[in-house]
Formats: sequence, structure tokens, C-alpha cells
Amino acid sequence: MTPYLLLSAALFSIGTFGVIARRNILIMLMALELMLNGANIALVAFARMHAAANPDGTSTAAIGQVFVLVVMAVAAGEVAVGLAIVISLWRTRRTVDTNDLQMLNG
Amino acid sequence: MSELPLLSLLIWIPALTALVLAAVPGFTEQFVKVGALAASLVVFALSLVLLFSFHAPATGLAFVEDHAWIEFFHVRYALGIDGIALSMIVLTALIQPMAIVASWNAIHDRASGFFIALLVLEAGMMGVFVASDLFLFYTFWEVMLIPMALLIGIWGGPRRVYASIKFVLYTMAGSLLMFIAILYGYWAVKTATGTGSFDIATWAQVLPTHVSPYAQMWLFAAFGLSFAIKVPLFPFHTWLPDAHVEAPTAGSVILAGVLLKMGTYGFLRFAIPFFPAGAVALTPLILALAAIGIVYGSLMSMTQTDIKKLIAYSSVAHLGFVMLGLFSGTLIAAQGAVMQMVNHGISTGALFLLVGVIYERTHTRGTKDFGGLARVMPVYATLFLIVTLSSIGLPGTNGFVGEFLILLGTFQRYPIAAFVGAIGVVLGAVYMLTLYRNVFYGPGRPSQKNLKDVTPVELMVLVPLVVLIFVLGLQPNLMLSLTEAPVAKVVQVLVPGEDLNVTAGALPPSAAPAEEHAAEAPAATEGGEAPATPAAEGAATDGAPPQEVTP
Amino acid sequence: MSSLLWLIPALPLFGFLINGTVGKRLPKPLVGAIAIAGPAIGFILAIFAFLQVHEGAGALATYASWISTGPLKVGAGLQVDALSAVMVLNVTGVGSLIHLYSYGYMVDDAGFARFMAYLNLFMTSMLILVMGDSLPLLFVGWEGVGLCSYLLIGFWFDDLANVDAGRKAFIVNRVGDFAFLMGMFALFALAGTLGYSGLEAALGHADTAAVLTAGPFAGFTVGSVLTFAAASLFIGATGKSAQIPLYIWLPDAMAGPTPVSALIHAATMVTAGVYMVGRLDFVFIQAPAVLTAMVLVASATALLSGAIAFSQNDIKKVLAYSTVSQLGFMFAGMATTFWASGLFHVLTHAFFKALLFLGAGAVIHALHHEQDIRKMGGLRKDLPLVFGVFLIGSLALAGVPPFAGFWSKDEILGNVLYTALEGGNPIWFLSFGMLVLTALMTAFYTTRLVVLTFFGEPADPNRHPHTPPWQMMVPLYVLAVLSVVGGFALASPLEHFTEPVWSHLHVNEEMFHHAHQVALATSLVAVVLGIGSAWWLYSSGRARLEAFVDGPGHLIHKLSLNKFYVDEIYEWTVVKPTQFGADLLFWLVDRLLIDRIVVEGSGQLALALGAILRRGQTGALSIGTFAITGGTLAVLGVLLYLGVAHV
Amino acid sequence: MTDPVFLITSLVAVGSAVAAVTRRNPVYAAVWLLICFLSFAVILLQMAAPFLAAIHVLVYTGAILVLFVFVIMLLNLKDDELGEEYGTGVWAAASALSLGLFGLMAWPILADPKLSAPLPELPADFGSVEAVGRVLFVEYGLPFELVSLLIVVAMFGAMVLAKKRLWA
Repeated sequence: MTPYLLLSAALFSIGTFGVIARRNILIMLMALELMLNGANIALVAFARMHAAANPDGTSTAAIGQVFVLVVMAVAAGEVAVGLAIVISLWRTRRTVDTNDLQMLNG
Repeated sequence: MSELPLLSLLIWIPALTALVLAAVPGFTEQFVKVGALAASLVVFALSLVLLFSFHAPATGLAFVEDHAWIEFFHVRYALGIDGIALSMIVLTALIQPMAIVASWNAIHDRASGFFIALLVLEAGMMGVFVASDLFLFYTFWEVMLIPMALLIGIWGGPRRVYASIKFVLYTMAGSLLMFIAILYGYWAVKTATGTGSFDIATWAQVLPTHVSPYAQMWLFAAFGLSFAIKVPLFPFHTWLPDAHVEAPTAGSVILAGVLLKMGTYGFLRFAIPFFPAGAVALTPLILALAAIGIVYGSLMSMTQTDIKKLIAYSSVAHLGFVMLGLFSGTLIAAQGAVMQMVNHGISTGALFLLVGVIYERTHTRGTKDFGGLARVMPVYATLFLIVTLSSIGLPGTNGFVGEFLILLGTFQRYPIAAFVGAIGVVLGAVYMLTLYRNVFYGPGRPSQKNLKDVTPVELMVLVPLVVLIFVLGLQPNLMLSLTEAPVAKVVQVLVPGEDLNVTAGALPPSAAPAEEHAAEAPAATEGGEAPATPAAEGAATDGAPPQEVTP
Repeated sequence: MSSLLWLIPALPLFGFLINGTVGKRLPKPLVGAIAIAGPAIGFILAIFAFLQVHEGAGALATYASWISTGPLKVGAGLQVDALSAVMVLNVTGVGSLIHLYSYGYMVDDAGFARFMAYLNLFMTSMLILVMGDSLPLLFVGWEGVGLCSYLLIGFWFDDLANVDAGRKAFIVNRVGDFAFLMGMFALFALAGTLGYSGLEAALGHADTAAVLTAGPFAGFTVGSVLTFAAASLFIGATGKSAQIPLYIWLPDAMAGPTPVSALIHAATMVTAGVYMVGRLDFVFIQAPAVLTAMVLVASATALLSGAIAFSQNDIKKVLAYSTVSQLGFMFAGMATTFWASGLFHVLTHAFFKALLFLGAGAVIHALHHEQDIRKMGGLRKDLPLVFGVFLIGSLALAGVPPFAGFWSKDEILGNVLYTALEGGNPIWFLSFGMLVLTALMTAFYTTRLVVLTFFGEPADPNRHPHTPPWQMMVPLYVLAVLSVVGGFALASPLEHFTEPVWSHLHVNEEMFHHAHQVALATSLVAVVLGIGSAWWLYSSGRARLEAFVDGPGHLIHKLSLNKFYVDEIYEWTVVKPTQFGADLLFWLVDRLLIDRIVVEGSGQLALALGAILRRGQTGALSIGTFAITGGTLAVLGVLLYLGVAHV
Repeated sequence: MTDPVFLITSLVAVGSAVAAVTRRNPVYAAVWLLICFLSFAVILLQMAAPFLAAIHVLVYTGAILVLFVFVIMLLNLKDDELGEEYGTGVWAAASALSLGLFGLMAWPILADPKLSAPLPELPADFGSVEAVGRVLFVEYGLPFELVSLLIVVAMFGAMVLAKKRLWA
């Protein structure tokens, strides 16, 4: 399982890099998605690790996978709202550069 | 009589009256004033009932009441008083109506709020003195703070907001530390006895033995800081002059008369009994601060141009005496200290009332703003003189007895501290007489020619205090016998093992060989009970029992 | 008789209460009567007590408890033994005379009732002082008389100078009382009690070499503690009885009305210190070092104040400095442990100094408050009676035999010489020398005073002084008789009467008589010289006087006139620094150190910290994300280190 | 043990991820992301999660990525409107930070022996739709409903935010 976990760690780190280093909101959102996927892979990896057949023949609860489904749903919702914000920002500020958006200082 | 919950009444009469007066909107200002006065007089009557029906039980407190309050934390609504608390209660109950009468027509804006705040203040003060449960004590300790801050903050002088904020922050800083110490104490008691409790008696039994001396020192410091700010002890006193200058007359009277005693009362009732090792460890420091405070306070008073500030600094000096007495570890000094707490309440309370009198007439308080008042207001001048004499401790007045006992007692264990303290006696005369000279003597100002003398109402307030000054001055045993037992218990904690009724190091009265003295003992003496015959054994019972002095 | 003892101090107290409260509304004669009745009846009672004590009945005492807590039992009892009997007689006797005199002197003053009330309060305090049976009670009287002297000096309080003089008196006395308290505490530490009987029993024959093991003086010998106590008590006495260094208040106390100066600053209050030393003889006798210091201080004071009296132009100032000088004599007498001689001089001094002051009062009263002797002159013809009594008083003061002053002063000189010869201590010889020189100077300035006031021609002729009313003259006559008779009549009876009260050292009889002969001779020479030179210098107009003053005596005259600048020295070394120190302390410590730095400082600190952190909130997203990642990194690192490293 | 297929796909995934993150133009970034997501799908298959792989392709790649591209097209960013980027210093710090993060995560993974233990053999229908569906709808019915609620809320939110003139 370690290679899969290593992969997910790598993806997660790349996503983090994206969020930190990039000023363009869109790229940051994409990087965010990467991080989430990194997490998903880890979940699935663990689900696979603990996969065992129940006595009644059904496979054990692939809870990990169910969990990934939930994560995906959340990610979808999050992207929707995120992008809506981007659009409204673009419409009002005409920019996607996070550095211009410093209204919250003080 | 004992089934009546006297102590609870002391707290709840003013509190409930205040509530009623505040709640019902329809009351006129006059009605609120009369209501407040009535409540305070009832409380005064109650305190007298307490005074005359008080007989100290062998152990523990008198008039005990005990009901559960917060079950979960073992907090109980427990009340009980001893001689010291009783004297403080009577003092508070005495000064409260006087403060109300003194500000009868002095307060104009929002007068009803003023009197209601006074009542809440009285409830808080009574609560502090009667509480025998630490949590209850702390609640009242904080409750008392709010009305006082309002009194200074709303009805005060020009810089009232600064003064009241400073007052609140100063006291809060101290009491928060104390709160942490209380929690620690609660935990220590819980571990020691299995069930947590805030009862003072149990704390006094359990803590000294179950808490390490090192921890006791820090806990004593925490409690002590909170009380030292209240006293105020030397470095923590700068809030007092501002609070006094800006407070209205009634506020100053109560602040000086009672609130300052909370600090010393706190030391006596809580800090010393709970953490004796800490108390003993910090005694030299406190004695030094007290002695410095006395001289420092007096010096400061000499430089003031505002009478109220002058009296405020003199309070620092007077309470420096009290602290000196409390921590010198002799019964005489501690008794003197407790007495001085009451004396200071009376003399400084009276001083502030007197300042209030001329402030109402001239609206100035500068020491240089007056002159030749003795001609214009002779009765006022005489009253002021008597109170001044009490303040500087002239024999025959109560001030002398307090200071004499403190200095005599302190000398027995810390001669240097007594020496420095006694300097305060000299400086006291300097600034008080200078004040009296500037205000009353000299040619007199044309603008102050027609000031009318004290009115009967003002007399009604001042004369009882003057009478008390002489009564306590000539017959101090009335009060000393009351507080002897509890004070002895506290002092015993400071000097474990010493017999308090013996003057250490005193020489045995050697049989006076009579060859030189032709006429020996005086003839039979009439009158009085224990004849002070100078014969050897007479002196023995009178003075120190014989004690071998190694040649 | 003992049960009536409390009446003696109580009667003037009632007088004070009545006059003090309703005095203004009562007719003046009634006020006067009430005021005089107190001390007069007291005097009669005192005579009874004296007689009873005289028949060997010892001391009469009543007992009441004042303060009792723990080991301290302070009684409020009164006692009259030989010593206090004499003092009570002196106080009530001279007091009554002066009250009568005050009636005449102050009757037309607006505050007459208040004045008489204060006088009565003074009598009460003084009587408590001399009749109290314990040190705290003595202290009550001690400060009580201090208060009354403050009130009476500043009696005419419209003029701030008087008030300042009164305040100066009270504060300087308070400094003395501070030392007195220290002495009292030391005695209590040593004896465990403060009553005289208890003290005498415990300390009377204490083993001075024994080292104390407990109490504040652990490690010191009993003797050293006794010396400390005696020294402190003596400093207290210098405050009350105006000796160096605390005498500066007495000359200024002349700002009060003249009867006050007579009663308080000549006859009674100032002798309180001498009474205290006499009362605690058993302490002082065991502290020889203090006795030597006492005689030195006493004779130095006598000499210094004598010199100042030389050139004073205010009649009352001359008498004031003379009083300080005579007090020096009294303390010198006490220092020789021949306690009776000190007391004897107290009595004689009370007689002739009260006489002189009252005489001066009569002169001032006659000349409508003129006090400068240079403006007086030739009163011999205008006020013959006053001149007569004043002359008697002066002769007594100067020490001319057979007047009272001669006997008591000679007695003291003899004792001092005897102690010097016996002990061989050079200080005693020096003191003897100074005292003889003072005797000469006393004679000189007394003659100068009499000559300038009564002889020569009047300064401004159109003045016609009128003889004072009988109330003022009668006391003068009585005191004059006492000044003449008081000397030889009281010398030996006083000694035998008070002998049992005191403890004495062994006396070498023949050395004693030898010393007294020599002292007698020297004092007579001194008196003659003094009077002669003063007469020669002053009697023939001003010529010789100017010659002396402009010539060699210029510097001394100037120094003496300005009181050797002692007041100014005190002003600059004590008063100004305290004032300045207080202001400095106020601004430096109270305002700056505590208020600005600690209190408001902590407030500013909080604000400053807030400002720094605020700069961090730039709102830029990158800062935020960096912070978050860094944070997680750190947390992860710590957890891993803890988790993995230990697993 | 790393079979070649996994190696290739993970390399592709990492490479495309790095590329997606570093492209200046969001369109290129979106394309690289597409490649990355597809490689994820393959990996999921390898981990016996066929149903998930399908869902991933459908939801993630199909919906979310499409949404991205749609928004990018909507904004129609010109070159200058892309805004500048941080200096290389910031990039260096950021990459150091993320490498550190990776290192911290990799260390326990490698250090823990249990992880590299041989995998248990698979029950027959482990990742199948029927197995996941049973768990999803039987044991986790409530969370499923809540998630649906969440999505509805998100939908409303997005509409409110993005609508030009809401209160016309």
C-alpha cells in the first residue's frame, strides 16, 4: 500500500504548492481539487487494505469508498460556490489576482 | 432572638430595598432618599442588636447560618462573624446612614440612582464581612466593586472616568490573582479531605498542613496582592488619591471609612490563617512596605494642594500603621491594628464629611483656597480641630490608643520598624496642623465672610463621630475586649509557640530592697479593682511573670 | 483623701467644658470665677494631700483601668507621693495666681471665655501629667499640655505669625515626644509594665550587667538598654523643657498672651521634663553616661541662651531665653542625682520667673502692648509698685542673696562642683565653668533689663502709663513674697520631704561641704561682677553702650541679636530639605514611577503590542496560506517526532 | 512489487499535476488537470474500486473539470488580465514548504511496516456497485441524504452569487 499512499502524499503536496504559490484564483481552486483527490486516493488505498469477505459472502464495508463519494459531493459543491465567487469577483473587480483582493486587512 | 437570620438580614435589607427602589419607576427622588435612609437605619439598629447580644462562642463563629447554594461545587451560603467582623459591621452600619445624610441635597443629577448604588454598596460590604464561605466572600468582594465604580464614575468630579477605571482595573488585577489562588486552595482541600469545600474554618485547618511552604508563599502573595491593593499598601496606592479626589463626598466617606479596611480584614481573616508559612516568609517585606508607606504617605500629604488628596495620602499612612500592627506578631500590636482600623474609619470618615461641608458651600477644595474660617464658622472649626487631633493621635482621642498600641507592640519584635513608624507620628502633626492653619487661621477672605456655620443636619452626622472619638479614646477596652480572642488566634498563627500574654525578655521584678526607700508601699488604696500596689508580687501579676534572665 | 484625688484635675476640666461651650454667653466675671475656681479649689485639695503625705502616709492612689490587652495593662490611676505633691502644689498655686492675673489682663479681649477655657484645659493636662501613676498617663498630660500651648500661643489666630509659632511649638514638641515614645517602649520591653511602681520594682535594682536573652534587645546588656531608654527620655525632655537642640520653639512661643508665657512657658509646662527625670530617677541613676550628657547639654543650653538674652530688645524674649537658661540649671541639678536641688530650682524659678513675666505683662498692658524695652524707660516713677515687684523678681533671678534664686542656683552649682570633684570627669568641670559664666550673664542681662525699662528718662514723654487693676497686682505681690521667702524657707524642708521618693548615691560628706563653700564664693563673685558691669554700661545713657557695640563687641552683638542664626540653620538643614524631598518624592515616585510607568505604562504596552500584531493582518491571501501550511507542517513535525520517534 | 502499470500512471499523474499547477494560462492548466484525473481513474481501478473509478470520471472529470473550463471560457481572460505571479523567491519557499510537507508525510508511511504488508485477497464483488451501493444506502443512508441537501444549498449559493442582476 505504501506506493499508493506515497502517491497521495505527493499529490497532496503538489496541491498545497499550487495553493500557496499561485496568485490566480482559478489555478488555486484547481490545486485544491488536486489536494482533495490526493486524499481520496489515500482513502481508497486504506479501503483496499482492509477489504475482507464477511461470512455472509458480502464484502466488508468499503466504507472508504463510500467516504470518497461523500468527498466528491462536497468537492462538487465547493467548486460550484468557488467558481460563482470567482465570477462575481471578476464582474466587480475585473481581476483574478488574489493580491489585489486585500479588503480584509486592518 | 437567635432564630432570626440576623446576618442575612444585614445583607438583604439594603439589597432588596435597592431592588424595590430601582424597579418601581414611580418613586420620586425624595421617596428614594427616605427609603435608602430608612434601610440603612434599620441595618444600623440590627448591627447594634448584634453588638449587644454578641457573646463569642468558644470556637468558631457566632450567629452562624448555613444553607447549600451551589451543590455541585460544595459552595454553601454560610455566614458567621467573630469580634473583628462585628466591629467592622458596626462601623459600616454607622457610616452608611451618615454618608446618605451627607449627600442628601448634594447630588442633583440622577439622585435616586446614587442612593440605590449606595444601598447595593452596603449590601456588598456587609456580605464581605459576614461571609464564612470563600466563594460567597469572593462574590460579594466583586459585587462591592461595581457600585463603588459607579459612584466615582457617574457622580464624580471632572476626571471621574479616569479615576473610576483606574480604581476598577487596580482592584480587578488583584482579585483575579486571588481567584486563581482560591481555585488552587479548593483543589488542595479536595485532595486533602476528599470533598472540596469553601468553608473558611476547614481551609484554615487543612491548608497550613497540606500545602508546601513554598506554595503557601505564592498563594499568600496572590491573596496578599489583592488585599494589599485594597489596603492600600505602599507601592499599590496610586489609585486612592485619584479615587478620593473624584469621588462625591458620600463615596469618599465610605471608600475611606470601610472599603480600605477590606484589605486589612482580608489579611486578618483569610491570608494569614490560610497560609501561615507564606505569611511568616513575607512578613519582613510587608513590614518594610508598611513602614515606608507611613513615612511616604505623610510626606506626600505635605505636598498636596487638594484637601481630599491630602487626606487620601494620610489614609495611606494610617493604614501603613495598621499593616505594621498586623504583621508584627504581637497581640498588643494586632489589637492596636484592629482598633486603628475602626479609628481610621471614624476620623477619616469624619474628615471627609467635614470637607464635604465646606465643599458644598464653596465648591473648592484647595488647601490654599480658604482662610480665617475659625472666625466665620467657629463650631465647624472646633469639630475640625477635634477630628484633626484624633487623626494625628493626640492622647485622649481614639487615634492615640491605636497608634500607641501598634508602635508599642511592634517595638517588642521589630524595633527598627517601630522607629520608622513613629516618624509618621511626627509628620502627621506637620501636615494636619499646616492644613488646619491654612484653612482656619489667618486674616480670612472677604468672599468667605458670610459662610454659614454647620447646620443641625450636618451636626447630627458629625457629633456622633466626635463622641465616638472620645469614647474609644478614654474607654478603648469596650472594643479591645471584643476583638481580643479572634485577634489572638490570628497572631498565634504568625508566631507559633510563643505565649502572647508574656512580654519577651522582660526582667523579673526583683524584690526592691527597701533600705534606701524609707516609706515603702503606699497606704491601702481604695477604689478600683486590682490595686496597683508596687509590692513585688503585685507587680508580678500586673506585669510579666518572672522569667529567668541568664546572667 | 485618695478618693477626692480625681477632683483636682477634674475641676479645671469642668471649667474648660463650661467656658468652652457656653462661655461666650456668660457674663465675664462669671466666666472668670469659674475659671479661677478650678485651680483654686485644686490648690486647697493639694494642701490637704500634701499634709497627709507629709505625715508619712506615703502616696495616695486611686486605680482605674484605661487600656488592657494581652500583656499590657495601662491604668488610669492618680497618685500623689512626695514629688507629685510638691509639683501639684506648685502647679495649682502658681496656676491660680496666674488665672487671677489673666482675668485682669484679658478681660477686655474678645475671646476671653475661650482663653480661660484653654487655661483650664492646660491645668487639667498638667495635673494629669504630674498626678498620673503610669508613663502612658504622663504622656497623656505631656501631649495635652503640648496641645494647650499650641492653642494658647496661637490664641490671636488672626495674625498668622502667632499661629506659626504655635504650630512650631507643637511640632518640635512632637519630635521630642517621638523620642519619649521610644524610651517608653524600651522600658516596657525591659519591665513588661509601664506603671511607675511596676517599673521601679522591675528596674529599681536590676543587674545592669545581665545580658537579655529574648525580646527586641536580645544580646544587649540591661545597662545598655537602660542607657538607651534614659537617653531617649532625656531627648523627649529636651523637647518639652526647651533644651538644645529642641529649644527653638520657646522664644517664638512669646507670641502668645503674657499670662500664657508666665504659666506655661515659665512656671509649669517647661518643668514637665524635670519632673519626668525626677519621677524616673531609678532609670537615670543607672545610666551615668546619660547623666553626664545631660549636664553638658544643660549647661551648654544655659550658656547659649544666656548669651542670646544679652542683646534681645523684646522684654518677653529676654525672659524667654532666661527661662531656657534657668531650665539648663534645673537639668544640671537633676544630672547630679541630687534630685531635690533640681526640684528646688523648679519651685523658686516658678516663683520669680512667673513674677517677672507677669510684671512684664503689667508693663506691656500699661504701655498698650509696647514690648520693645528700648522704647521704655523711666517707668520707675510712673509704675512704682510694678517696679518694686519687678526689682524683687530680677534680684531673685540674678541670684542675689537672700532672694530665692540665689539659694537654688547656689545649691545646683555646689552639687555640680561636688560631682566634678568626686567623679573627676572633665565634662563636669567644664559644665561647672559654663554654669558660673551663665550665672554672671544672668545677672548682667537682668540688670540691663531693669535699667532699660525702669531707669533713665522715658523714651517718649507724652505717654502716661496707668497702674494695672488689682486682679493683676495681687498675684504680683504674692509671687514677690514667695520670691523673697521661697529661697531660705524651702531649702532644707523640701529636701527632707522628698528624700524618701528618690534613690541616692553615696555622698562623701566633707567633700560635699567643701564643694558648696567654693561654689558659694564663685557664684557671689559672678553676681556682683554681672550686676556691676551691666550697671556701668547701661546706667549712663547710651554713649558707652554704642561704643561697646560698634567697637569690639560688634560681631558678638550681631550674633547674639540674631539668635546665633540657629533658627535659620534648622530651616535650611531640616525644614527645607523635608519640603523639597517631599515634593521631589511626589513627582518622582508617585507621579512618574508608579503612575506613569507602572500603571499607565502597562496600558500603553498592551496598545503597542496590538499595533505590532495588526501590521501582520495585510489581508493578502498568500500570507494566510503560507501561515496555515507552515502551521500544519510544524504540528505534523511535532506529532511525528513524538509519535514515531517513540514507537 | 510495483507493477509497471501503476508506475506509469502515477508518474503521469504527478507530472500532469505539477504541470497543471505551474501553467500560467488556466486553460492549459485545465487540460493538464484532465490528464491527471484520468490517470486517477486508472489508479482507482487498480485498487479494486471499479465503481469509484467510473464515478470519478463522471463526476470529477466530467462535471467539475467541465465547470472549470466553462468558467474559464466565460471569463475569457486576455493575456494581460491574467495578473502577474509571485517572484521565484516565493515559489522556492512554497516548493520547499510542500516538499517538507511531502517528506513529513512520507516518513511515517515508509516507516510503518504494516502498510507494506501483503494485501489480503479480494472478496469477489469488493468494489462493485452492488457492494458500495448496499453500504451507501443501508448503513449510511442519513449521510447520503445530508450530502444531497448540501449540494442543493451549494447550487442555490452559486446561483445567487453569480447572477448579474438578482433584484432587477
